[in-house]
Amino acid sequence: MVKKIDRDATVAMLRSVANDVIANVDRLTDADLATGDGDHGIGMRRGFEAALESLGSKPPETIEDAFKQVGMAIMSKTGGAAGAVFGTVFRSGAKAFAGEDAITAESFAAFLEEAQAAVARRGGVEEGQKTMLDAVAPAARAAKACGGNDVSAVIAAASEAADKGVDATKEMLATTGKARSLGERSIGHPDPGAISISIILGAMKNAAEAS
Amino acid sequence: MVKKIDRDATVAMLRSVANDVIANVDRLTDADLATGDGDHGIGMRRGFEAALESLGSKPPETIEDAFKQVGMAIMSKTGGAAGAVFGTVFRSGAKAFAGEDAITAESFAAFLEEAQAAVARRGGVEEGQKTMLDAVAPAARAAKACGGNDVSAVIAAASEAADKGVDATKEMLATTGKARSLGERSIGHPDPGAISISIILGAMKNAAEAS
Amino acid sequence: MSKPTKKILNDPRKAVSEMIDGLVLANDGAVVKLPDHDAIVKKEIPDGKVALLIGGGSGHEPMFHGFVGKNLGDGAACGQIFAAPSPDTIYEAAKAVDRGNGILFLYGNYAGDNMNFDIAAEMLEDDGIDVRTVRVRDDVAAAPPDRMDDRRGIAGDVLMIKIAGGAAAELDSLDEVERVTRKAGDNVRTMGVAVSAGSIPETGKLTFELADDEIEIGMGAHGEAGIARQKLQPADEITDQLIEKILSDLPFGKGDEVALLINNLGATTMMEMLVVNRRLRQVFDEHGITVHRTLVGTWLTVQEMAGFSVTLMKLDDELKHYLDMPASSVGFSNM
Amino acid sequence: MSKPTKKILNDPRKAVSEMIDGLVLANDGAVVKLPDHDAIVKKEIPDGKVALLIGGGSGHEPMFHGFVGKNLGDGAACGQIFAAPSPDTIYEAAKAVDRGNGILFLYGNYAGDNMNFDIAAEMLEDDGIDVRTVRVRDDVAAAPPDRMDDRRGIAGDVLMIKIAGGAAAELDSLDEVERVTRKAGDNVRTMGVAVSAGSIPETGKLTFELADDEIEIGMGAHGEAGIARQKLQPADEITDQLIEKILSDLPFGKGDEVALLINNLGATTMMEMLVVNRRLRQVFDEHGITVHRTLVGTWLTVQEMAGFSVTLMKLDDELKHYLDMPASSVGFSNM
Ligand SMILES: Nc1ncnc2c1ncn2[C@@H]1O[C@H](COP(=O)(O)OP(=O)(O)O)[C@@H](O)[C@H]1O
Ligand SMILES: Nc1ncnc2c1ncn2[C@@H]1O[C@H](COP(=O)(O)OP(=O)(O)O)[C@@H](O)[C@H]1O
Ligand SMILES: [Mg+2]
Ligand SMILES: [Mg+2]
Ligand SMILES: [Mg+2]
Ligand SMILES: [Mg+2]
Repeated sequence: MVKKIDRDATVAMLRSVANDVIANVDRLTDADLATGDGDHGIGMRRGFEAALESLGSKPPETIEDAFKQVGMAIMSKTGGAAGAVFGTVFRSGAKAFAGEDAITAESFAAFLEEAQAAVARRGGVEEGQKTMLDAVAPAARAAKACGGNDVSAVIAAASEAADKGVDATKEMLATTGKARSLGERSIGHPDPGAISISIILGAMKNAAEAS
Repeated sequence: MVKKIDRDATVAMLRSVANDVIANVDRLTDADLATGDGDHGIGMRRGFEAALESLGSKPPETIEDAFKQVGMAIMSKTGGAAGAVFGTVFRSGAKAFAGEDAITAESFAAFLEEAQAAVARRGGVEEGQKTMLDAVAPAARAAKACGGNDVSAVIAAASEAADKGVDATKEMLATTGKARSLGERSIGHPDPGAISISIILGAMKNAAEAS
Repeated sequence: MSKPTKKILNDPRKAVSEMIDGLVLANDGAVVKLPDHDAIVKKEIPDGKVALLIGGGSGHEPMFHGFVGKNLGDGAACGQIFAAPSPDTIYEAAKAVDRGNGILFLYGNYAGDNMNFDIAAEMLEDDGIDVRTVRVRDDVAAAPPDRMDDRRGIAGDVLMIKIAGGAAAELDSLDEVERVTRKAGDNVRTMGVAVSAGSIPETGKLTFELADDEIEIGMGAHGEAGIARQKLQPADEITDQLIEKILSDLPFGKGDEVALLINNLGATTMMEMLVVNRRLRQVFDEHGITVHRTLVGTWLTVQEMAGFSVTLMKLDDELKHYLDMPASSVGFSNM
Repeated sequence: MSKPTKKILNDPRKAVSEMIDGLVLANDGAVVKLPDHDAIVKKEIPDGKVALLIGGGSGHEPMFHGFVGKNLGDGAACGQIFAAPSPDTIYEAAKAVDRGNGILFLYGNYAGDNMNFDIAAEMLEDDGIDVRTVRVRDDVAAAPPDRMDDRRGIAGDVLMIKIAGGAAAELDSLDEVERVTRKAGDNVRTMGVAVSAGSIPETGKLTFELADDEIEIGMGAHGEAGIARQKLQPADEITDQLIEKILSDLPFGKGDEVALLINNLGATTMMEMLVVNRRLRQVFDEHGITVHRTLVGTWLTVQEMAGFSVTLMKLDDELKHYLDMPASSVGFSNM
């Protein structure tokens, strides 16, 4: 059981998130080729390379800063829909860690809730529209439902829920973003952004378990 | 032995020339693809379709007219280098038949000589530059050398010489027209315009023998 | 997956930045690039001018950044290939074109562009700058007329930028520039057809697959699905299919005067587009529609995609005035 | 032989005639087609004007017939695809643009064009009309400098027509128009590279074959062979290869002011051409060459061929004056 993830472990966790996203660029490209314009992989790579660069060149003083830096890097380097929504996840979600010197079970759940609300606002989307929100929202609910003070359990629950969320997007009809045009033809394909959320939470889970 | 080809037989001969050229469009296309821009076949088809149309809509009164009409049709519908030089062959060559009511061995040889001179002038070419002149010129010489008064023998001699001329163009380096750019790479390929001359004389030979 | 077209580039990951350097140079001194952002700004923008900022993903050259110029955009914020620019790039570009009389944002209606431009607009409003937004939503294939907000912006961009650029050059108030631009937007409709796909250099993958005898009607400007995948047909039949959908959408009808734009998505020959133009005019004659002005060319591309789109804008005297103003930029041949 | 690109046409044998109908309509009333010939003539040509007649094979759209317009050609004689127009078409077009002050023929140096235009010129001289001929021979890949007459005319056509059009609009004597146009011709050099072939619709066959990793340097505008077939290389290396040959040919050097034109042969993206532009400027900087004016776009195409060419023209004040005159036509975006 892991109660807290301190600042250095958080930075390490965010680095491994970035590395995992970057390692999955082809998977994300192929997913976006099936439903969108094929740039999600390279966009996420640009964003998370910039995040690594930012964490390296300006070591964050707090956990909030670490998430904010990652969010700023994504927001300014990814571009497209993903830049705005993934930037928002980290930038807005960061507030949950304000003043805290470690990630706890509670603050991690708050991070996901904050992210969910901010993405829904920014993207003008609800659940069921086949976006990354369909991975973020169930993850946020699972984290809250998990409760307790084992942060690694909370992250694991969120990760598992996000994976299921990805599966669920396969059955959804896209009504926003570039996949919208596919109409019925979007069914059967998972949402690329949701896959990215599952990669991100999966990397966090592994990092938390290792800490 | 055939001494004369009268007006009606001339028109029939010119029709069969046109039909043979049209039937060989793909061969001419492929030859021009190898050394030029690939339009020689369709250009010759346009010209000789117009020639057929002209012979049909305005039956020529004389042999000279028949050749002139064909020349005019080619000149105005073929376009490109071929339009000018094949139009010239028939238009300038027609003079050899002025005032005659049938093609004779002598006038046919004169037709080819006239054509050779006019093409050399219009095209600014000499023999050996890998053009249709390299079929016309040997044909003109063979016709003259053949002599006698068997017009079909004269045409046959010309046709045979033209065929050999085509073969000879394979070894030549193109120095005019679109094939010029190929330089050494033009060697090995026959000249498309020379092939057209051999088709034309071959059709004339067959028509003369049948008459 | 079939091979994408060969491209003459250096490092594909640097393609956008090298392209922007080349574009700035192609403007022969009339524009500058912002030091730390992929944004292009006109050198001479008069004080007090209503500023026009355009932008969007790259890879559609000459759209958008090729339309910064005389009586056109004052600046453009450029994203990576097929990706909206980031809020900070948009923000900096907006600051650079701002002359104290407000800024009009004009861009295509895509989730990515909307979010990024909105974030920048919020930042600018925090600075006390008046920002208005008009989103081009001309693609009739993308959604039915009762869901205009779900429509994508495609080649209608060209006419919109032309008119907004003219209006922003002549009119003194942001309200007025916005009004004219919205009117243009309300009256423009586009639909396209793709005959082969384009690819993003960095992935090297075609964004979709079409069989040798297939076309896609209503294809979007990033390879988004259209409304029908069908066999290749004669030009007149394809043209009829596109124009019937366009005409009935606004609808356009007897007595209307229009601007017509036929846009090459990349690899289509002008010969094909002119053959299409011939058929369009026959249809217009049947419907009593007259063409005030025709544009046939390459303005909004999708990399090496082959295909074209047809755009119609219904004109009144005001729109005609701004459409007819002289303009020049790299994308308008600069002649 | 691999498959040619799908094209959106009706009967391929009618493509040129339908294209011309569409082109005339795209001019929005500024030009007419001659009744029985594939020729396009400006409606308003002032009496006493020196006439400029351009022309050549079709299939290169917008070249040539897309450059009849304001301060450009007065008329164009159009051939079939890749085939020079016939003498009668040229003759009728010439008669239609003649305003009693002589005619300049301006076209690319090809055996077919030379013969057909010469025959027409002889016919016109029989009618007592003064005809002068300038042949564009800008392709440095076609022959060494001591055999200028063996050089083909390629994208230099664009700058030549622009300058001849301006000169013919302003100058009163055919001698003078001819002199200016010849000067432009003496100072223009072009070289291109093909990355894939085009096809003639009526044959459906690509005019040459290139392997997936091959390019051809110096390719002609009808698929005529170039000077080297080589592996695809980074843009900067290809650019260097082209520009070195161009610069050393005239030669261009320190202190020269030039017009630069990067022409899309058909299916190349503008992104690629802008990346090339970036490299060209680095080379010019090294050589002390300044660019007065840049044009990057699609002017002389070879159907769906992918590739581009680089044209440089050394300018003096007179050439600059005519190059900078406003002009408009379908091929110059008409904006
Ligand atoms: N309106 C939206 N709200 C939330 N997420 C969105 C929205 N539109 C798109 N997305 C997410 O963005 C992903 C696409 O990202 P990406 O391909 O990088 O951007 P783009 O769609 O601009 O090419 C989608 O898979 C989806 O998860
Ligand atoms: N200067 C010339 N003089 C005589 N014949 C020529 C000349 N140039 C080309 N030709 C002939 O024309 C033929 C090509 O005809 P065609 O392909 O129809 O015209 P183009 O070369 O204009 O495409 C060549 O094969 C050659 O025989
Ligand atoms: Mg995408
Ligand atoms: Mg040919
Ligand atoms: Mg995108
Ligand atoms: Mg030809």
